[in-house]
Order: sequence, then structure tokens, then C-alpha cells
Amino acid sequence: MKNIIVNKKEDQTPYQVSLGELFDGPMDLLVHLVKKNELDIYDIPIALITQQYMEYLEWLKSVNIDVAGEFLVMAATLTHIKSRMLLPVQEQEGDDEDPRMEIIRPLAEYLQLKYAAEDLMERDRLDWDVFLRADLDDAEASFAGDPAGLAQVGLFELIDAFQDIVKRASPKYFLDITPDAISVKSRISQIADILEDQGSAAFPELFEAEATREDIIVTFLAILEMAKLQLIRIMQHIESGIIRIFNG
Amino acid sequence: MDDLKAIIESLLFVAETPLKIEKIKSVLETEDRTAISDALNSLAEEYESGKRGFFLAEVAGGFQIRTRPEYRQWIRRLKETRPARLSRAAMEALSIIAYKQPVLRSDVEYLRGVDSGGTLRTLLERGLIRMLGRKDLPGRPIIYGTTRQFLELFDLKDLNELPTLKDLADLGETWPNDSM
Amino acid sequence: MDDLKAIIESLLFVAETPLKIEKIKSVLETEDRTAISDALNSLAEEYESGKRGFFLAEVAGGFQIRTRPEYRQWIRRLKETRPARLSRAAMEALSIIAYKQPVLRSDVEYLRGVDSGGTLRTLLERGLIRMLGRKDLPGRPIIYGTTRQFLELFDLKDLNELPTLKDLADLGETWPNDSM
Repeated sequence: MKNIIVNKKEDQTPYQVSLGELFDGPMDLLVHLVKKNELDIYDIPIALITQQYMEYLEWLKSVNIDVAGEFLVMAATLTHIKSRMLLPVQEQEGDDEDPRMEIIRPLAEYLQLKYAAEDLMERDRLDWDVFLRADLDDAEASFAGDPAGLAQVGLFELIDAFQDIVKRASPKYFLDITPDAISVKSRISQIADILEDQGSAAFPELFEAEATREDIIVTFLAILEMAKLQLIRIMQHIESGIIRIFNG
Repeated sequence: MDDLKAIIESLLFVAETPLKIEKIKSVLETEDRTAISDALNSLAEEYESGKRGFFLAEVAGGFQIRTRPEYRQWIRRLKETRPARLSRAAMEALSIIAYKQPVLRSDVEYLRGVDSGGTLRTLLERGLIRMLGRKDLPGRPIIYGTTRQFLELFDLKDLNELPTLKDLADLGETWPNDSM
Repeated sequence: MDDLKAIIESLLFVAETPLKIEKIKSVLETEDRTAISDALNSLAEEYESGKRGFFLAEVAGGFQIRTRPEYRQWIRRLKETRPARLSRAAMEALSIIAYKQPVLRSDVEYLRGVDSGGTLRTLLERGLIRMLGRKDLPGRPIIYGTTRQFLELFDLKDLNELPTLKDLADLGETWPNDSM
């Protein structure tokens, strides 16, 4: 039997560098530069970093790597900071902070989270370091599910199911789900809840919680839709004039 | 417990089918058949004498850790209370009702392209959908909508929280580097 | 081994998700929480001191038997599967969501400095993050958080157990690994 004690580093797949994934983004490139130059991130020589950053972009372009827009935004930010650093400090303005903070603050936070990601990766990961018992399909295991208890399902699975249907459905019946339409649907469902609980509701009652004009319109559309579908009956008291909505 | 025995125990634990000695030999890259079968015997004895919750069964030419038959009633109880998963058909019908409600059975069937009576009944029994009323059409078909339990199951505050297909499209394609 | 412990062991053995004490209580129809947690502790100790092939992990609010990390290489050989890898981008986004949740896509993108739609979608599909709801802002952006599977993947009892964020000033010469 071969060595049982496994070196933690050795059993990890070597990282394959391909040009496309050299840097994940401008922050990543900045971290690389700060690290390469062994700089203190709270005291970054902005001119040096800006120069090296630009050189990198040039180099990437020269090897035909498409430099994404976000790298250019960062280049502009660095240049801007550099120019501000060149201006004489106006002593009157006491709250004038180091222009470099504009980049140092997000950089520090990004670094912190990068370390956190590393810490997480060092934990004993499921299906990588530790494993569970296989889900055996033994006869003992085939029990009828309890209709009351349902497994929590990811919303994503619901969207997936719906997406599949949309793909299969004829384009003529293609569904355009706008947020507005959903609001009305949601409101219908809420009104149905209220009517299920109370049997009926006074018309103004259904608008009570509504704050915005848009909400009121949505509620009104929901009531109209429900009336059209005969889900509700709308009655008015002859004497008081109060309109009540009843379960249909 | 020595390493060999512990390693074999961990292999038995994760194996999907009864583990043959040959297989263990090849995984451990050893020719020492005797050491393996000694370890297996010793594990079997330990499980037996320690009266553990499981035992080592020799089945189909291999070895497998199984729960002790005496405890079947408890295990059955555990599995019975295991939350049931919704079938693919149920998820499809439910998603149509969620997004298109108030909706008729014929709408669901038109979109799914299959008879959905049984599926709707299941969803009704589970309290995920409800009958909202009847439509003024020949035969007065039932109009369906989702329930409060539906919102709870998907951890939604209200139907406004349902992600739209646009939300999904906005996220774009999955990242190509994340090979799954 | 007494019966209660053996029964609990057999339950742990067949459970598909981390087993909560509440669940054990209901299966065993007992109110004696202490007896259950004593049994669990005793099992954990036995696995540890006996240096078995597995150990008792406390994860996502429950208990689960898992194979010992030292044996990972042998188990991987048996399973012959390449475990799904999370890319660097996915890990970055995931740790941002874990530490900053509830969080918007725009927060993730602000911190990372790059479009993260595809990465979020990957994480959603792997069930490591979920949509928690929508924020009351123009466009009603989706709020994200981590899932139980996230806790299970990283062997975390709960979110409080996330490694504390490091104080950069204390780090000195160490740098994050480029080849994470």
C-alpha cells in the first residue's frame, strides 16, 4: 500500500493557466501587481501601479486578448487618482482625504474576501475531502411519501420547469411575464386568501394597505379580473352604499 | 484501529454496490489479499461484538455495511417522514399555474402537451394549488391558482417574488469555467 | 453499545441530510433530548478514539457521518469521479455572498469589479445560493443568500461558523494564493 498520509498540496489539481482566465477582473490584476511589488496596500505608490497596470493592458492587447470594459474603467480611475495626487494639497480643506483611498478601500475589502474564500476552500469539503454514504436504492428505502411533508424545492427548479415548457410551447403562445402582470396575479391570490378567511370583504378594505397609486391600480385590476372570471361577486348595500366583495 | 482497516471501512461506507476484495485490492494498489480479508473479518467482528447500528453483510460476492434488521422500524419511521419530492410532471404543472394563474386545466394541458388531470389532483391534495372558481364557459371549467402553502414551500413572501424569465435572462449564461 | 446509541447510529447511517436532534426525537418518540445528545457525543468520541474510517460531523444544524478527510485519496480512487470544481470566480462570488448576505448582484459586482451574472447563475444551479426575495428599489433587484447545501459543502454548523474575516494589517507577508 502506498503512503497513506497525503500531502495537502500534492493532491490538488495543478491550476491550468490559460490566457483568457489570467485575471478575473481589474481588482484581481491590481492584487497581482501589489503582490508582485511587495507593496503595502495602505501605501500604494500610485504612479508605479498605474504604469504597470497600463503596461499589462498593452501587453494583453498585443497578444490579442480582448480587454474588457471594466479593465478600462479601472485604468481611468487609476489615472484620475494619479492626477489628483499631483495637485498641491490645499491645507484649508481639513477633510481632504488621501485620493488613493478611492482605490485602497475597495481593494482592501476585495483582498479580505479573497482570503475568506481561501479559508473556505481549506475546510474539509464535501465530495472532495469527506464523503457521504452512497444513496443505496435498497428495497427497504421505497416508502410512500407523506403528502403533508414536502421537500423544500429550490425556486430555480420551478423556473427550470417553466423554462422547459416555454421552449416547447408554440411561439404563438409565448409568454411574456412582465412584473406588472405578476403584480396583478399576486394581488388576486392575496384577495382570494382574504375571501377564503373571511368570506367577504368591504371594497375599501382591500385598498387599505395600499400606499402607492400603482398599488391601488393593481388591486383594482385584480378585482376586475376576478369579477370577469366570476371568482367574486360584487354587491352594494342599498342604504349604506357600501360595496362588499364576496367569494364567488 | 489500524489504517488499513479504517481505509477499508471508509471505502465500504461510500461504495454504491457491494465491494469485492478484488476492487479493494485495485484501489489500494496492493497484492495482499490476506490483509484485506483479515481487515474485513475484523470489522465484521467489531460491528457484531460492539452491537453497533450496522453490520457487515456479505452479498453478491462483495461486502456492504447495512443497518441492523432489528432497527428496521425506526429506519422506516425516519424514511416515512422524509419529505417527498415533487415529480417532474408536478413541477411543470405547478410552474405553469404559478406563472399563468388564474388558469384552466386546459391551459396547463395545452402548454404541457399531455393530460394533466392526475398531476393537478396531486397538487390539490398537497395543498399547493386550489380551485379559485369556475369560468363561464361550456362545462364551467375550474380555475386554478396557487396557495399559501405554495409560497411557503418556495420560501416566497408573495407571488411578486417569483423570479421572472427575464431575471434569469439578465444573469446571462453560466460561467464557462465552472465545469459542473 | 446500548440500544439507543445503536439505533441513533443506524439512523445517522441512512439519513440523506444532516440529522437534527428534533428529528431523532420525533422518530424515537421521546422527549429526552439529553439522552439523544449524550448518545451523539458518545458516538462522536468513539469514532474519534477508535480512529474509524468515518467521523461524526456537526453540519447545517444537524449530525452526519462523513468519511475521514485523511482517506480522501482512496475514496476518490474508488469513486473515479472528478468532483465538480468551483472556479476562482465562483469562489469569490460565493464568499462575498456568504459574508455579505443578504446581498444584491450589484454588490457582488461592485466588490469584484466584474460582471457576475453568469457566475451567480452557476451558483444558483448548483444550489449553493438562492434568491431570498426582492429589494424595494427601482427594478426590484433580487436579493441573494447562501443555502443549506452551502453549509454542507464547507462543513459549517451555521453561518456563525464562517471563518472570521482577516484583519489585513495583521497579515504581513502572506498573500492570497493566485491558484486558488
